[in-house]
Amino acid sequence: MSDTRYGRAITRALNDAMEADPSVIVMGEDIGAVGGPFGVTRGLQKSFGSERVRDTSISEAAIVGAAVGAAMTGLKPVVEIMFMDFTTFTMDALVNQAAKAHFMFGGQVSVPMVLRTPHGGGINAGPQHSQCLEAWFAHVPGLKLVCPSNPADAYGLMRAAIDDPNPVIFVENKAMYGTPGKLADDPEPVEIGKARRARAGSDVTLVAYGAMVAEAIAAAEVLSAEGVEAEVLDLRSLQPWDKDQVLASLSETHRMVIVHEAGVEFGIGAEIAAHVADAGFDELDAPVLRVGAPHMPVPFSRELEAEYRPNANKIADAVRRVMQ
Amino acid sequence: MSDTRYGRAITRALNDAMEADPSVIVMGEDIGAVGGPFGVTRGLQKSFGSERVRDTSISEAAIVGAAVGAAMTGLKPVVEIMFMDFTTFTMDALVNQAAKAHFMFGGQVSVPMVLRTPHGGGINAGPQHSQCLEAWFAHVPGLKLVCPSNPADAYGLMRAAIDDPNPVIFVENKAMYGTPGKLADDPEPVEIGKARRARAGSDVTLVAYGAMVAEAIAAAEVLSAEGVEAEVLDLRSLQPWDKDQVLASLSETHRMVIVHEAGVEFGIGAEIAAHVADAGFDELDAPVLRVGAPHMPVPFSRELEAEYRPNANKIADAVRRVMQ
Amino acid sequence: MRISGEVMTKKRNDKSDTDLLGLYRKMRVIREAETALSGLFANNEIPGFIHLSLGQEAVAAGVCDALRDGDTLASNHRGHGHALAQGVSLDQFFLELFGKDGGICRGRGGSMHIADMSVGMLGANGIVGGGLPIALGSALAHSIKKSDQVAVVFFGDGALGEGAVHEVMNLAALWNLPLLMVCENNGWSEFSRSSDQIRAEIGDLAKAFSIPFERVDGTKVRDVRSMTADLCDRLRTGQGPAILECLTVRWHGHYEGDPQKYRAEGDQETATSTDCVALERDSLIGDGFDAATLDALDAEVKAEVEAVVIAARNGASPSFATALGDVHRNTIGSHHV
Amino acid sequence: MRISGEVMTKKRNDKSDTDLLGLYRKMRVIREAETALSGLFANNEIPGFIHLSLGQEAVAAGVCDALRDGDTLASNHRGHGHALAQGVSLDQFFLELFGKDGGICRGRGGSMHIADMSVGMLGANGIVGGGLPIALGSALAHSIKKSDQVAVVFFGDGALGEGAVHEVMNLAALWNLPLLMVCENNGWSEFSRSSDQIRAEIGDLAKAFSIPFERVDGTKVRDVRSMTADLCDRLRTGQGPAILECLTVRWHGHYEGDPQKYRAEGDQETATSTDCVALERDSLIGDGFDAATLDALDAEVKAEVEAVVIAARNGASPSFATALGDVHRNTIGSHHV
Ligand SMILES: Cc1ncc(C[n+]2csc(CCOP(=O)(O)OP(=O)(O)O)c2C)c(N)n1
Ligand SMILES: Cc1ncc(C[n+]2csc(CCOP(=O)(O)OP(=O)(O)O)c2C)c(N)n1
Ligand SMILES: [Mg+2]
Ligand SMILES: [Mg+2]
Repeated sequence: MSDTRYGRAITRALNDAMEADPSVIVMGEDIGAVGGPFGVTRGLQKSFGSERVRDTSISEAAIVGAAVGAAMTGLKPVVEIMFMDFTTFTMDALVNQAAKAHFMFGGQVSVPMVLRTPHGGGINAGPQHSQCLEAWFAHVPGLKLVCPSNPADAYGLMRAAIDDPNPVIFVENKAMYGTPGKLADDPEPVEIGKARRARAGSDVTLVAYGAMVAEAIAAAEVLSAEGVEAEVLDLRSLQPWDKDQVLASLSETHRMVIVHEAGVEFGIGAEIAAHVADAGFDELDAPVLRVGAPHMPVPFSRELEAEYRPNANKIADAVRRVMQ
Repeated sequence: MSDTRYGRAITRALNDAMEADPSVIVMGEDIGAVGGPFGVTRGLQKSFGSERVRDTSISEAAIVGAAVGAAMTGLKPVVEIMFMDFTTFTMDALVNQAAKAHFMFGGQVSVPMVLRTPHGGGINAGPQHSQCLEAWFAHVPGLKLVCPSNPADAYGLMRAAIDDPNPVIFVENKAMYGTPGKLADDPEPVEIGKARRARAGSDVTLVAYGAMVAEAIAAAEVLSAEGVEAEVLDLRSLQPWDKDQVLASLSETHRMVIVHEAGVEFGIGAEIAAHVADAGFDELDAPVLRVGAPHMPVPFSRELEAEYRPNANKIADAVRRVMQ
Repeated sequence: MRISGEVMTKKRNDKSDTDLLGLYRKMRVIREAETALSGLFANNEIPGFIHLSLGQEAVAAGVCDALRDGDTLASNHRGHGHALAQGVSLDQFFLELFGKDGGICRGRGGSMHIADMSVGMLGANGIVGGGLPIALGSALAHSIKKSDQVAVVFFGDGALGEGAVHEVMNLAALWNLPLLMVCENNGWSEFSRSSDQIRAEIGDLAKAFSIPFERVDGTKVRDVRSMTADLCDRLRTGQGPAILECLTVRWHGHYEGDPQKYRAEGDQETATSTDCVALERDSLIGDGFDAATLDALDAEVKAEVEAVVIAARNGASPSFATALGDVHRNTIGSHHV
Repeated sequence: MRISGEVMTKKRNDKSDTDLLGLYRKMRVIREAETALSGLFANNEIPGFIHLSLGQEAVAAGVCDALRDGDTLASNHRGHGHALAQGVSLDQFFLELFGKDGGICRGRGGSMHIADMSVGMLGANGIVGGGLPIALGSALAHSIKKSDQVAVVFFGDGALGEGAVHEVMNLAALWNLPLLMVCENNGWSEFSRSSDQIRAEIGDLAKAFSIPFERVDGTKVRDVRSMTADLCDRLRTGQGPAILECLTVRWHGHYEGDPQKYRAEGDQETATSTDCVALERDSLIGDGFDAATLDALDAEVKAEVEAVVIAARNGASPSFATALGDVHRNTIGSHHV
């Protein structure tokens, strides 16, 4: 066990994967010498050279498209898109090419690539540098989608994403890069598709991912003092997501609140709530609530952004509603 | 009243809007002399000239971005994107520019533009020419989103979309262009955000839009013979959508099935089901079901595509499940 | 890595007799296959829509004939010729177009998505310009693996409207990749003259990016072939990318069924008056091949296509359950092509 | 239509005294404002991140000074200078950077999203290359309305990596639009030399698209101004788009706080040794302006900025409820800017 941080754990995963497999390459804007604006690829170019740790022009569409072609030709590219907001340029490559190639070509080929990108607010980066757009990717058959909430999972999910023969969108939370945590000396991959019970509880199930896991736990601590024990599930994977564990928890608690930083409307939580309203209907003792951002662009100013983002207070309030 | 078709009703709406307002222009690939591959803009260039009915290069990103700038400078552009699958190229212009400008610039400016595009299968156009991607746009604050199910609504929603000061995504169904229907001699706009009761019924509410409205009605007829009366709501608008009417119907029927051609997972129906599982929870007597496409790319072959698409049979089956 | 495998004809750079006949045969196969498809489509036997490359056969045949095993190829919506010339088997090709389980994509892709990893064919593409970034990445893989393989991409003159195409030119040049970009300039972008859509000549763009550029008469299959071979020789020795423009003619509509009202009086007649297959046949006669040999070859190809069509028409339909289970590649198993 | 309104200084094409002082004043305002911002940012008073254009003031001032009321402008992430030179009020500018309700965007946008429709400023942009399609559309609107207005867009040398930029060049040329594309070539694309990212010279691209191209020394404000004026004269008479490349220097890091370890020894010193504001001051002295006049102007600008900063710092915070109610423009009401 050693101390690490969310961002450094990803760096280490990239490093270990590149060491283990010469077909792993890393590409992106300014990811080489500088290691990207958030420093996640820092040191890699020094270790693995500028062929395998490759700086690109500001050409998101071509870079992600190139990753598709490189993956089809035997490499395992990991592409950094500097802010998730810029994945707008990569939709064709991801959706029409990467996601469909395996199916559309009759299973002949796979596209083992990873797209890493940070989402989320908290640093007043404004409306074009703070979005959480993961719901788009969850809707696209052929893509996998993960979002770690802590350094150990960040490491383990990255190793699993690189090992996966399918295209994986790896969503990082930019406000969490400095978040500390422990990492095993010889850390293992984390299976894609499995949730993690972050806190045990019997009265209500909180389903969260990314930065909201910590907020959900904080809310649970507050609620505990009020006599309500919340179970917190960290989804970790969003596509596929762990329906079994979510339903199993519901069948213990009979109440559910779903939390994410992304907008509530047509967000990830909608699918989870909808699934629960079908497969879990008989277990439900209260409305399924969702806590997330309101339907508005991410505002810039400190006050506006603080009020915009979901947090432990809003989660606790939602739980109080379902406990009534 | 006169006879028309889905596609021709849109043509007429474009024509009438261009006649009424010289700031309305139409742009797209091959939309001029030929009227686009589906003929929706046929005749417009003859009437309004090649300045206002403007053929473009194959440059979806720049065209939609140009619509944003043109809208900011006083025009009302209507852009055709030939297949919804190609909106992948327009995401930056739509999401980072059009959707946010009004909010992000403090309310100074609006972006009165319409993006028209056909979604859906039924013509064996294969995985890159058949997708229903509307859930992406519903998730983006600042965009409006509509999808008509018949010629009269196609006309009325197009007029409303062009009149709207905000960017509107106008989703057409390519298998429906030839669908016949009536149009008033002096047809009115249809208010964005209002659903339409397409069939009255008291036992279960079917919520649908686009091509699935007709399938839902067909299912309702079959069910009627079995003694189950289904109310069919045609959403028409997906963002904003008519929560009030959906909940009002639920409070009569206490059962709901949501239907769309798009993939079920993380689709439009997820939000509706999730909202119902919250605000409508106390009215629910049965699980909320969704009928839509499975989580796979749209396959090419006739048999595969036919099995892939939702239809009246699958809807009726779902209703039978909730009636148990 | 499975990128390698059989090809329709041996690929050689010399111009021996078999080689010339093999080259001609490629064109013939495309011509017969697409002529058959035109009829089948009109007869409502082919689902979806198809874009035929009739008139353009010499580009596909000439380029692909100059490639080697292990080279990779990305194509576009008008990709039948590219696929067949690259060695996709005729029966799997037709089975796919009919939407059958035995099709090269198991009936899931159709005309716009023919791919065959066993011959390095990374896929036709329904997205204009979509093949270029893929080919760029494939060239990057060749380069990182220090192989002397090349990646080739076909695209149309209309594709220059797409920004990603320009991004690819820049990156191919910047990274000095073994990427051959073949522009099939047939003068058309769907229903419009490409000159009404694109203000730049591709040669001038190539120059701006310092990419070596050649233009050939794309109806002369030998010129296409030898120019491709020359350019690939350069690419294989690490001299960076190249752009090849092939001037060619589109005989049919943009897609089958296109009434082509936009086409000026006589334009189509002018186009079809240039027949690259007939031209090469004449050259072969001039080279001393006798007409009987060529007639026999033509007849053989025709018979083969007819037989394949009959078999494909009666192929088994794909299973939905199998398709549904194939959205992802299973995590356990090979990670590479 | 509200695109029109007050501008900071009267815009004229002649070079009268007030005009030269006005031009100089624009640079001074940018210099003082950004110098103040640099300190405020280091002091953690400015939320988010900011990209300063210190060293590049002459481009913004020179270009915008040549524009007329009703012209439109789209900018990029390094857009403070463009906004101020175009006439966004200094107090609304600072209020926005502090995230206050009185800000030009009511605190919702910040540094990368300054827009002011009253001066035709269609917005800075957090998306590299994002301004170009918008400016293209604005030029299209000018053209369709048969006005003689022009649309101008600023972008950096690194933006040539984005495909949409090339799409815009093509369409501007194809449609012969009054679009002036101003490339601020500071040699950098974030932490990299642009020459490590872009293989083409913008002048060569312009040539490929047959777009008139000029390159000026972007540290000479008068050259920038007069070249812009000349190009705009052509644009206003329907002669189509133009591209202007301004060679300039980036004094600070990519964003404030950037440690710039990637910058070679002495590179920053070389950059800051070219001071476009000081250069123009020298020119004015050479023209016969006395130092006292200029000192007074400098002091006045400095004092103004200081006063504005103090006021902005204490501005009222925006209301969340108001923001939430402003996601859409209400359907009832004006549909135009
Ligand atoms: C991104 C995208 N936009 C538009 C289309 C529709 N489309 C298909 S082919 C085509 C014209 C292509 O012209 P060109 O590249 O010259 O190829 P050609 O058809 O002449 O072979 C268009 C507009 C598409 N398939 N993809
Ligand atoms: C689409 C997109 N990709 C990447 C970025 C991150 N980014 C911001 S500025 C910049 C460099 C821009 O260089 P240039 O255009 O030359 O402008 P300069 O910063 O030199 O003024 C990058 C990569 C972005 N904002 N948008
Ligand atoms: Mg063409
Ligand atoms: Mg720069």
